[in-house]
Amino acid sequence: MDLKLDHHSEDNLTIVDVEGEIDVYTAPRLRELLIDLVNKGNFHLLVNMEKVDFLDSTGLGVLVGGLKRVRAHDGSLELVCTQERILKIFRITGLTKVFGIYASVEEAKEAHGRDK
Amino acid sequence: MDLKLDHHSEDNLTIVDVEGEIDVYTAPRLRELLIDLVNKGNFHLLVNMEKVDFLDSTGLGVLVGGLKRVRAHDGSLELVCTQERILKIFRITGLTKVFGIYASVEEAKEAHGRDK
Amino acid sequence: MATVELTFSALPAHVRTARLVATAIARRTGVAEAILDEVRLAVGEACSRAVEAHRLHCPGEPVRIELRDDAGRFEVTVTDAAPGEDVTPQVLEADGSLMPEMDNLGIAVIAGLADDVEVLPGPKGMRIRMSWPASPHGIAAL
Amino acid sequence: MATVELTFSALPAHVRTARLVATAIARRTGVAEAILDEVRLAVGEACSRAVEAHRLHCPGEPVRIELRDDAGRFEVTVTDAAPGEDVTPQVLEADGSLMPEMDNLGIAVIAGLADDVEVLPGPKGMRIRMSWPASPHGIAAL
Ligand SMILES: Nc1ncnc2c1ncn2[C@@H]1O[C@H](COP(=O)(O)OP(=O)(O)O)[C@@H](O)[C@H]1O
Ligand SMILES: Nc1ncnc2c1ncn2[C@@H]1O[C@H](COP(=O)(O)OP(=O)(O)O)[C@@H](O)[C@H]1O
Repeated sequence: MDLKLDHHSEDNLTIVDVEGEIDVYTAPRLRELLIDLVNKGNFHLLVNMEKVDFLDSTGLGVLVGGLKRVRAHDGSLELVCTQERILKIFRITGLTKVFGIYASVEEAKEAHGRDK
Repeated sequence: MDLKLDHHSEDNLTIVDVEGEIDVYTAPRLRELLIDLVNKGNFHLLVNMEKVDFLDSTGLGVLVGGLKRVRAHDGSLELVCTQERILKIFRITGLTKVFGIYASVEEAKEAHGRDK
Repeated sequence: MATVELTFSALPAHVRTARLVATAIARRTGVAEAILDEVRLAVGEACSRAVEAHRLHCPGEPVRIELRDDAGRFEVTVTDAAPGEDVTPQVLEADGSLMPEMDNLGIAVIAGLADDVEVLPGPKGMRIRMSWPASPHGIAAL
Repeated sequence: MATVELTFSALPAHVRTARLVATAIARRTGVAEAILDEVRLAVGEACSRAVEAHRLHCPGEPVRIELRDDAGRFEVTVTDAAPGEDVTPQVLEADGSLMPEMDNLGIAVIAGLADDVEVLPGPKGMRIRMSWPASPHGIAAL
């Protein structure tokens, strides 16, 4: 399955919907999108991973890279993810401590609202 | 997809329902079933291939072998098949001229009834 | 030119692996969806033939399949290590109707499906080379 | 002992082929369904690592993966030909929170997923050997 990327903004939050496989083959496209969004001034990103079938460390690297970029602008990069097999990858790499991970876009938006 | 085999008799006709892939890996099981049926006195076989996803020459060989066996007892081995990709394999090997091929079990039964 | 090579011990189960790999790479190389079924079947035939030959003559030796995209074609070569089996036509026996050669069914299927087929002598056994049209850019462009 | 060996040019697309093959063979070798996801991911990580190393150091050389079922275990070995890259931990930079090493993410994933992992020197580069429990009879019995 290939990677599908979509995004839209709600207030100052940009929601990135990711679908399919994020791996060494497709991760460059996600990286480009994140860089592009940051360059255009979107510093609060919420990556919705609910429809991600597969994620490897290349994908993790791109997310970490994105996080670093938004933080340079006092922004945030958070995730929506409930799938156990995807969460497991964040856990074994210790990245659950690095990313805010929410069970739904709504839950993330509420938390994001409180942050401001 | 693995091979599923089922069979039942209606009057003197034995209908063999085949589902899945008939290839070098699974064809031996179909061969055994056909041999067993013939040994038990079932000489009129109708192999229903409507749910076959994949058929290779090993599968064709088993069908030809079955045909030879039933003919030794003045029997018949006919097929139900409407899938173009499966029919194509019978065509390119010239086996459409060897097997009676029907569009449905009903159609085959009618023809079989006339044969007797 | 991107190449994948698969070698496998001569077991029927691995013919499925070869089919799977060939279909996946053909798809990625830009072979048309309508032709993928033919690729799967022809590659399966060539590998089944090789596996059977190895089981008879050299069960310990692996079968090799190479997949390549080259100048807009997807090319598959299956190499066996079984000593020169002649695929001599057997006398047909049949009651009236003419029956095709069993031994040649596989080759007949390949010939009917591959856009271009060559049967060549290999270093030890036989080599079947087949190809189909693919995207001019191929996998390297992906 | 049934073995499949896949060699592929160092392209990200082929990492997918390697994952596909590993998962298919693991399933057939009797690796439990619940573990197949882990096999797919760990094999993908090892191959991604090798592909990236080749692209840096030896883009013309193929990456090799061997899959074996042996004494009730499914064993995968990924061999690269890239000259000894030290996977030295980089200094972490972070604003408060401790961030994991990017370079080691792949290895961390593998270590977290494979039931048994060894990183060995290969003839030219590095070799990652991983294994999981499989059916005691394996593919040879199928
Ligand atoms: N341990 C780390 N902690 C935080 N950021 C890191 C770490 N390692 C690498 N980075 C940063 O993550 C980003 C992503 O790295 P990388 O995936 O290599 O590609 P790129 O810089 O092209 O986005 C880089 O900006 C890199 O500096
Ligand atoms: N050209 C042919 N025409 C008719 N029958 C054939 C032909 N070639 C082989 N057969 C017969 O088909 C049957 C199936 O052959 P095969 O698949 O090799 O295995 P098996 O004899 O174990 O069923 C055999 O009985 C064989 O004699």
